[in-house]
Parts: sequence; C-alpha cells; structure tokens
Amino acid sequence: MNPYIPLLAVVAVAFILPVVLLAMSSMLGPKRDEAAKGDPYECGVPQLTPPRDHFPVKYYLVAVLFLLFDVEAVFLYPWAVVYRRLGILGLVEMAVFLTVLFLGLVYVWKRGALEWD
Amino acid sequence: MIIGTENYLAVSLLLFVIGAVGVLARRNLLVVLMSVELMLNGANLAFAAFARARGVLAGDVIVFFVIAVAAAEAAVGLAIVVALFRKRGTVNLDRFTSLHQ
Amino acid sequence: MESVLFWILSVVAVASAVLTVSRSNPLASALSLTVCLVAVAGLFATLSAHFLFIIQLLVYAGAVMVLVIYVIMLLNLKEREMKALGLSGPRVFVSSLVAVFVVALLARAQSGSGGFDPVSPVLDGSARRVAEIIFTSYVYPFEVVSILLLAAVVGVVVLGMKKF
Amino acid sequence: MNPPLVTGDMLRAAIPFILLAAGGTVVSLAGAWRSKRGALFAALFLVLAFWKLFPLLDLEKGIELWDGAVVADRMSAFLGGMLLLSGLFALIVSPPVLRREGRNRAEYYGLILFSLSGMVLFVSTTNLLVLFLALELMSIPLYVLSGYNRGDDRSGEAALKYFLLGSFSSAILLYGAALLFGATGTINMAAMTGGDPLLATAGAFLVLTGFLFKMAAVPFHMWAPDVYDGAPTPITSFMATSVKIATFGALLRIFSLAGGAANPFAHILTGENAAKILPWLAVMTMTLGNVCALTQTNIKRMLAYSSIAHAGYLLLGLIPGSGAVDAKGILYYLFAYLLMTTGAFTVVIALSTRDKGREVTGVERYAGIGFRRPFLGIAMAVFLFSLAGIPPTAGFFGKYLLFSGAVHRGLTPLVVVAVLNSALSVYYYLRPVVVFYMRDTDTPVRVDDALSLRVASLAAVVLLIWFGCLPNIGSLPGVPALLHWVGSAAAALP
Amino acid sequence: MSVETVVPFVMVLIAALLPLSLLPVMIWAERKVSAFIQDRTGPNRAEILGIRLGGVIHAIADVVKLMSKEEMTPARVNRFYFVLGPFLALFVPLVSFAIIPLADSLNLGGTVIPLRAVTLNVGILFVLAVTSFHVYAVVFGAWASNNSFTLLGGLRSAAQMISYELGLGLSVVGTVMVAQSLDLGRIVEHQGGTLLGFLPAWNLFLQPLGFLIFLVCIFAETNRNPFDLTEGESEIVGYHLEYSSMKFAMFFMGEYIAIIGASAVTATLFFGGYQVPYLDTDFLRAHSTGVLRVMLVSMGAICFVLALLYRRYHRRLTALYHDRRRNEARMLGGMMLLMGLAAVVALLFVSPLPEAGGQVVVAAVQMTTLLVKILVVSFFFIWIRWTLPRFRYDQLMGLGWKVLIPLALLNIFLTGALLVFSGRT
Repeated sequence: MNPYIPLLAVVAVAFILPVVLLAMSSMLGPKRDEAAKGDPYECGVPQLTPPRDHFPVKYYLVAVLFLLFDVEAVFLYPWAVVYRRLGILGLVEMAVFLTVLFLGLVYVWKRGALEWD
Repeated sequence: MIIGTENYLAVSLLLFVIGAVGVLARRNLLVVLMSVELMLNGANLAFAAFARARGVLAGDVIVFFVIAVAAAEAAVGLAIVVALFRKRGTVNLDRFTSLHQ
Repeated sequence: MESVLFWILSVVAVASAVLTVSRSNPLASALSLTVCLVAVAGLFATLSAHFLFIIQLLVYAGAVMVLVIYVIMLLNLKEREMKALGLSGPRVFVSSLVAVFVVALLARAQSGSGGFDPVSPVLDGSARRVAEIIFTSYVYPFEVVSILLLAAVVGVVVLGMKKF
Repeated sequence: MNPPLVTGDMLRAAIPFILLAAGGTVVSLAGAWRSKRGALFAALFLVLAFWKLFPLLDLEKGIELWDGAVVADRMSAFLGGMLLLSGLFALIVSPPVLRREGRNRAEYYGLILFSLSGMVLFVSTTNLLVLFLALELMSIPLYVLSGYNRGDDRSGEAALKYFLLGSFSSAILLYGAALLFGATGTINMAAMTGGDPLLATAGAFLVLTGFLFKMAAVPFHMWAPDVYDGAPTPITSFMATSVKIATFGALLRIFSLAGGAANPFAHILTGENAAKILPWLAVMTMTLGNVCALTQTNIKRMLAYSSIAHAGYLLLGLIPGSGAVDAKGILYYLFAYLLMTTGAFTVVIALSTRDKGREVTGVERYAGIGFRRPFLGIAMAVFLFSLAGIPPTAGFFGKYLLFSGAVHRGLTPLVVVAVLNSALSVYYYLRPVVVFYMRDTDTPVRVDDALSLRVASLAAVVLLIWFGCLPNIGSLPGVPALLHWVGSAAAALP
Repeated sequence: MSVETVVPFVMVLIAALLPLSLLPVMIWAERKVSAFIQDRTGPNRAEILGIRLGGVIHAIADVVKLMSKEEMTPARVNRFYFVLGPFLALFVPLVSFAIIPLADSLNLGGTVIPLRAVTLNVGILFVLAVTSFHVYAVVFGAWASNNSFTLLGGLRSAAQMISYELGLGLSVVGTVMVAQSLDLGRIVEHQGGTLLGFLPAWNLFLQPLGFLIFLVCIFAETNRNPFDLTEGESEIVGYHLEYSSMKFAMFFMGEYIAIIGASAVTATLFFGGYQVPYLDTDFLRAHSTGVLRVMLVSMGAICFVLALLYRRYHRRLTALYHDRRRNEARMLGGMMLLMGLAAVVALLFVSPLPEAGGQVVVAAVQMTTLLVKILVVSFFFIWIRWTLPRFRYDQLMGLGWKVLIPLALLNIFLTGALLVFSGRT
C-alpha cells in the first residue's frame, strides 16, 4: 500500500491550491452586480442563437474512434514491458494485432471519417 | 480489522445491483448505458477480489479484457444512441414506442 | 491504514453509484460515475492490483467517460427534457423488487463463502506479472479482442457516417 | 516462461475463426472502397470456411487448446457448419433487399462475417473469458446490423432495444462468471470442480440467465418481438436462426460438462429444488410463445413469437430427467429449425417490399399470393407445415426425435404439454396459408421476384423435404446419414 | 522521525511546490523570450523597492491583479460545473508532477529510499491518465458557460486533445520497450551509460522517431503554439471566453504548469532525466568530494562575474536615472559579491564527505541537471510558440490522425524488429 500514501498527499496538496485561489479571489474581488454583466459575451451583440442547439456530429465520431484506438493502444503497454522475454514470437503476436489495428485506421481513413471539411 | 474477500464482494454486489436497478428503472438512455458500466465494474471488482482470494492472477487478466470489451460496447452503444437522437431529438426511452403493437 | 482507505473508497464508490442512477441531470450522473470509477480504481489499488488501477483510470475514467460526457455535451439536452427523465414510479418498484431478490440470493450464496483468507496483498498484480500471463497463455483472446475492436470500428462508422 | 509454439493442430482448430475474421476484415475494407460485390467476397470466404471445417467433422478425438479456449471436435464442427449455412442464406437473401433500399454496402456483409466468427468461437470454447469475448463479438455486429436501415426509425429502435438488453445480459453473465471463478478458482469450465456449493450455484444460475436472455426464453423474451419486427428482415432471419444455434450449442457443451456432480451446473440440472427451474422455463416459453403468436397479424412478429416457442421445445431437450442431455435431438431440431425459419423469412422478404416507407408485413395484405406466385405459395406452405410439425417435413421429424427422447428420459408430462402446444401452433401457422389461397384482393402486394430469393427458398424447401423423410439413396445422404452425423457429433461431447 | 519518513515527506513537498515555484519563472520567461524574439525589451517596469530583476516582478503583479478583479458569471449557468472547469484545469497538471524521479535513490545502510514523490511501477501510464483527465476541464468549462461559441470552442479543443492523446500514448511505447519497464525510475536508469562511445544513452538517440512524435503530441496536448487554435485570441473563440479574473487565470496557470510537467516528462523520457550526461551515479558517488569542490568553485566564479556585471550596469544606471532604480544594481551586486566570498570560504573548509553526505551532494547535482533540462525544454516550448504560425483546424486534425498515429505504429514495429534482430533480447 505504501506507494499510494504519498500519491494521496500530492493529490491533497494539489486539491488545496485551486480551492485557496478560488476562495481568495471571491473574497478580494469586488461584487457589483449589473444586468449587462449577466448575459453571455457575444462581442456586444445580444445573444443571437439559443445557447443549447445541436452541433455537428463529426466531433462525436472522433471521440468514438479515439476510445476504440485508445483501447488498442492500452494493449501495447503490457506487451512492451515483457517484449524482450517473448522474443520473436512476441513480435509476431503484436504484428498481427498491429495490422488489424492499422486496417481499422485505413478503413476509417478511406471511408472519410477523418475528413474535416 | 483485516479486510476479507467478503468485504470486496459486498461492494461489488452493491455496485452490480445498483447498476441493475438503474438499467431497469431509468428512462434516460445515457443513464441506462452508465448503469450497465456500473454492473460491469461490479463484476470486475468481484474478479479482482476472487483472484486475490484464490491466488490465481487470471482474475486480473479477465478484468483487463473486460475493460477493453466494455469500452468497445459503450462506443457502439453511444453510436446507436446518437444515430437515434439525430432523427428523433430525444433520449427518453418512453418516446420510442413505434415498435409497440 | 489499508482498512481505513478501503472503507472510504467503498463508501465513495457506492454513494456515487447511487447518485449516478438517481440524478435527473445526465451530466451529474456522468460525473458521479467518473467518481465511482476512480473509487473502484482505488479499490483495485488496495487489492494491490497496480496494473488494473492504472488501466481503469486510463481506459474507463479517462476515455469511456470522456466519450459519454462528450455525447451529453453534443446532444446537450434541453433543461425541460432533463427534468422529465427522473425515476418513474412503477419501474422503480419493479426493479427494486428484482434487486432485493438478487441481493438475497447472492448474499446467501456469499454468506457461505467463509474460508477465504484475509486479502493480504499476496498477489502482486504489477504490469509485468499480468503481462507475462496475457502474452503466454492468453494469446488467443488477445487476438480475438483485436478482431472485436475492428468490428466495433466498422460498426461505429456504419452507424455514424451520413455519406452512405 | 516460453511463449506457446503454434503447432499444426492449433491452426486446424482455430482456422474457421481466422478465416471468418479475415473475411470480415477484407469485406469491410472493400466497403470503404465502395465495392458493390461485397456479398460475393463474403460468400467466397464462407465457402472457404466450409471446406476447411469439413475435415474436422470426422475428427475422432477433440483438440483442446490454451486452457479450454478452443475446443475443436465433431460437435463444434457440426454446429460451425450449421452457422455457416445460416450465414450463407443471409448472404444470398440480403442483396435484393439492400439494392431495393440503395444501401448495398459491403460493410453489411463484413459485419455478418464478424458476427459469424463470434458465433463459431462461442460454440467451441469452455473458457469463461473466451466465452464472454465470443458473446460480445457475436452481439456487437448484430446491434449495428439491426439498426442498419437508418431511414426507418423502427430499425433504430430495434438496435437500441437489442443493445440495451444484450449488454444487460452480458453483464449478468459476467457476474456469474466471476462467482464461478471465485467458487472454483479456474476459468476453464471443463476443469471446474468442487468449490463452495452456494457460490457455484449462484454463479451457474447467473450464467444461465445470460444465456436465457440471448435465446429469448420466457422471462427474458420481451425484447425479441420488437427487435425481430424492427430489424431489416434478412437480419431478423439471421438473428433468429444463428443466435439460437450458437446459444444452444454453447449450452450443450456446458451442460454436458455437468456430468460430474461437483460441476457448478450440476445443481441446476440435477439438484433437488434447482432442477425444477428448467422444466418450468421450457413450459412457460412454449405456451407463452404460441399463445402470443395466435393474436399476431404482422407476419414478422408472428415468426418472432414462433421462434420463442421453438426455443421452448429445444429447452425440453436440455432437461436431463433420468438420462443425459439429448444432444442428438437438439442438433437435429436446430438443423430443421434453421431451414424452416430462414425459408419462411425468405418468402416474407419477397412479399414485404416497401410502400409508402413501411414494410408490408400484415398477413391480410398477402391475399391471393398462392395463385399469383405459385412457387412462393407452395414454398411458404411447406415452411409453415414444417414449423407446425406436420409429417412429411424435417420439422415433424425433429419434434418426433426430441419428444421421443424426452419420453425415454421420463419427462412425459412435459411432452404432453409440448404436443398440445404444437397442436395449438397449427392454427396460427396455417392462417397465412389460408390467406394465400382462400382469399383474394384487388390490390395485390408487389412481389420482389429476385432470382436469389427464389433460389434460397427452393434450396430450403428441397433440404426440408429431403432430410424430412427420404432414406439414403446410393451415395446421396438421406435422413439416416444426417442422423449418423448428428449422433457422432453428440458422442463427441465428454 | 527517521530518515525513511522525512525524505519521502520532503520529496512530496518538492513535487508539489516545484511547479508552483517554476510558474512565475515560466510567465516571465514567456514574456522575456517573446520580447527577445520580436526584438523588443519585454517587461521591466514593475518593481518592489527598486528591485526589478529584469521583469520577474511582473508575474507576481499579474497574479495580484487577477486575484483582485471582479468575478463575472453569466446568468443561467450551473455554478458547480462553471467552477469545476477551472478547478480541474489547475488541479490535474499539479498531480502529474508526482511521479517524476528527481534523483537516483539513496541507499543508506541497505535501505533504499527512492528520491521521488510517488514510486508507481506504472509510472508512464499515470502521466497518460492525467493528461486524459485534462480534457474534462476543457469540456466542463465549455459546457457550463452556457454560450454556444464557447461550447463549439470546447468541442474543438477537446477533439484536438483526445486525438493527440492517442499519438502520445503510442509514441511512449517505444521507450517502454527499450527500458523494459513502465516505471520512470527504471527508464532513467536505463539511460545511464553512453551509446557508441560519444553519445549519452538518452532515448532521444535510441528513439528519434518516437521523440519527434512525442514532442508534437505534447505540444498539442497542452494547446501550445502550432496547435493553440482553441484559444487563438485574435481570430477564434476559445472555451474560456466567459471566465473572468481568477478563474481565467487558473486556466492559464494550469496551462503553464502543464507545460512544466510536459517538459519534465520529456526530459525524463528522452533526455535522461536526472542523469548527468557522461557521469553516471556510481562515478559521481565515488568522487563526491571532488564534485562538491567543482560545484563551489563554479558557483564562486559565477557570482564574481555577476558582481562585476552589476557594477558596470550600476555606472550606466546612475548616468540615466535619478530615482530608486539606481540602487537595484548596487544591492544585487553586493549580494552576488557576498555569495562569491561564502563559496570561496566554504571551499577552504571542505573535507572528505561521509557516505551519506556524498550521496546527498550527488542527489543535489542530479536535481540541478534535471532542473536545467526542464528549463531548456520549456524554453523550446516558448521558442516554438513565437516562431511557427498557427495550424488550420483541418490540417491540425489531419496531422493528428493521418500522420502521427501511423508513424507511431511504424515506430513501435521498427523498435520491436530492431530489438529482436540486434539480439539484445
């Protein structure tokens, strides 16, 4: 358990700092409430579109592909650690895995999911 | 107080059951998806605890594979939810009734 | 020291799990699920499964939840709709019935499961030891997972791409 | 720590999976290059897999590799063969539908191959980890395929429902696997003995629940009608047949391991109170499947409820009673079920061309088809007779085998219920035939007489009749030859 | 309070405070270097009692100013997530500093005490996990400020960060394969000796392609120059539009600490961390007294030179100004003189060090080398920012997916093949 106690200590210190900064700024800063300060900033123009309408779904596709390729990347770390002990067969195993992963990337590339018009 | 395997099993069982309740009771698709993730986490915790109790590291290997597979499943699930949302504009399960007869 | 940490982490995990299921705002559910995942990662750490601790943080809390929150942000549900999606009466009753039944069954099963020695970190789940097992005796599932991920990629693109 | 060396029989055992996975990859990539001949490539890979699977059929001793991850014996070869057959039917039947709706992309066939590779793996493993991976590899492409018609909301809803229930059931199966691992300390079901009885039974029960979800047995069947109705029809037929074959195949392998009393699944089969669960499940599945089918006007939903009823009959075979699990009866019945259900759906595809955006699946709309399309009429009649279990067809022979086996094992009350159910089912199976021939309408439904649809239904009809009643003629295998294969496959189990 | 508990406690303090102390230096360096590149003098006005230190006081003035500005929160915003965004933006980079090994572990009488805050045997993955948590800050910040422009900005920046996180993850695999461990300590130990005689065995030379991909990805991860489209003030709206005063500052403090963390990780992975280029730990420990003498001599020399410079600067100042600025040079000059004398006096009294003392001196030397490497890499960050133009968004995403990920896969395969065929398995 011992490696995790210093980790908790660092996390605690890292937690305190932003809280302190936020507390100090809310205490020190003046508070003059005013109508104009309330509405969102759009270069002075009153808000044109309601804030919560739909956005291009293209961003979603990048996020999903990130998840799938991240999972494939995660498989590489344990392999890299024991790679030397596996020798040539380790290379063959990972060659198969990497080709399948690369074919996935080629498919996504050719299908145009990575195009940003 | 020594932490026994039963304690870990109790937590994993609770996570599993809360997840199951979420899947059955909630009408928001995204929350149902998250509840399934909860159930899988309960199972993962049970695997890790039993691996320690039995001294067989295969439990950890299974958890590693399950995390990978659950991520792929969540990706496809969200793809379905987004594809549906784009057409119907809602994620409320009760509004999807065009299949009922 | 371990037992204190275990109790804190389990209480946080279960509490945030309950929050995930009960909150009406999906972003709040997503955030509490992330907290629950980090707590479960901590529980893996108390079990000395160091490799799982970091993989859970990296894949689950780091990638899956980013995608879920990303989709919530993308779909950005209207305020009105969020309120309507709370727990619905009859369904809650049915599911809690089922839950009680499952809990009773499994608790009874596990009550008999004495005889497990206390969880001393006898088994060091470090990356090296887990990796040795994966890449020698579980090579076949390793290759099957690559095919599964490819199928998921193809599936996601078929569902996601409009240019059909 | 020396890495495993890849031996000859290792390749032979894993070759079907490798071929299907490679096929899926190649065909999906062809989709990216906008090729229109996806079905052809996929069929090529299927035939190649068939050819490679054949030598495994007469393998006297099964190969078991990597702690039970892959078990290649006659049983998995026979089940693999049936799965490939249902895949082949899906490939033949899909192009006309896809061309009609302008969605003929090769990824569709790639996903079918991926799903098939998952199923082939699902039926040939006793390792919990590989079982879970195969379950996911089988289900994920099907979730996507059932949502393939993006134009029509019902298909999206079908995908959603199937995904939610599918992931819920695989989470339950995984928790059961965790309990089994905890009770016995190993993840190879063949080597699971002893361990804490309560934990083992709970684990086995949860794993069984996961399977029951997949085969849509009664308490967990709510998703099936909606998903079968919403999904594109070729996918519905592929799901209805191959997922059931894979689920029952895997259950056969797991229950056959339960011979030893210490096996966790033994309690469910032979334990005093636990053994009542399966019979009740079988009875409820049969009756509810048939009763609901009575009131259906939509032919796809009727076939969905009929497939639930057939799952009930198959569950009958799984109950050991006084003897052992009736593998032979189940395998033959699965073969017959595959042919009749695929055939029925093929005819439905021919008749259910889309007008005004909705598929025409109301039975009344098919009035007078018997005269306009005599061949389709006769084919549908044969399929429905076989589904009802009327003598000359394989459906009857399958039921006969299954029920006589159950009687031998002392389950006569269950058999009585099953026979009553079959009698009840004759009514709703024959209603479409009546509509086909007796009624006529001035606005006949547009029929898609694509050649491939006719070839598929002809093949199904011929096989149904052939393996229904014909003896071996010379070198041509007849019913006895099929029974021999089925018997040898069943004997391969431990 | 035995050594086993004191040293880790000190290490945690260093890991927590080092980024904070480097923060004002970074802010000052950013302004000074950009001024130097654009041929202007940069900040030199703010002064405390006449001490200007070439503009470092500006950084402190900034923090005070931002602290005292008014907090404007737009209406109809869910306050919890509005505050959570900047909180995470500062919290996450601070944690990433915990696993950087500061010096070789001391072994005093058999007990080995690692000189770093957290000894995780999955070091690198912790860094990657932390960078993936950084996306949350951006996402919450963008969504909570209830403004469609920031939402779109947040989407864009999150998409960029996660795409490059993939490249980052894959490029690191090469170093893990070479060092056969995920633990940063082992990776730095592995970079000890020399390569082909003249080169220090840094991963920079063993993994050149991996280093290139890593550097590009780390730039994108911290939204730095070629990739800072998301908060390009001039032409496009970033996700932190609605934030004012301290919350806005926290986003930027978070970014600078992320830069320091990133340069620390780059130094550890590719520039041999705390390894002094040609002198590995055992050599240094053997000659610890000599090392101490060299350190004192060099410190003395530097102080005297500075004292001279300040004297000359003081003469120029008296000619120019007649106010407080004059005495700054005299004060600093005097201080430098004192430090030089102290070094010379210490030099006379140095005696052969005991075992523990020697290791502490070596640890100090190694920490300074690490600090120098961090500063060099941070300088590189700043230098790139003020020289390269900004990428367009589609070029940026294209580079991430279509160039970096295939290259990283190729790098993994090459490293694997080389390791096997070079027979060093």
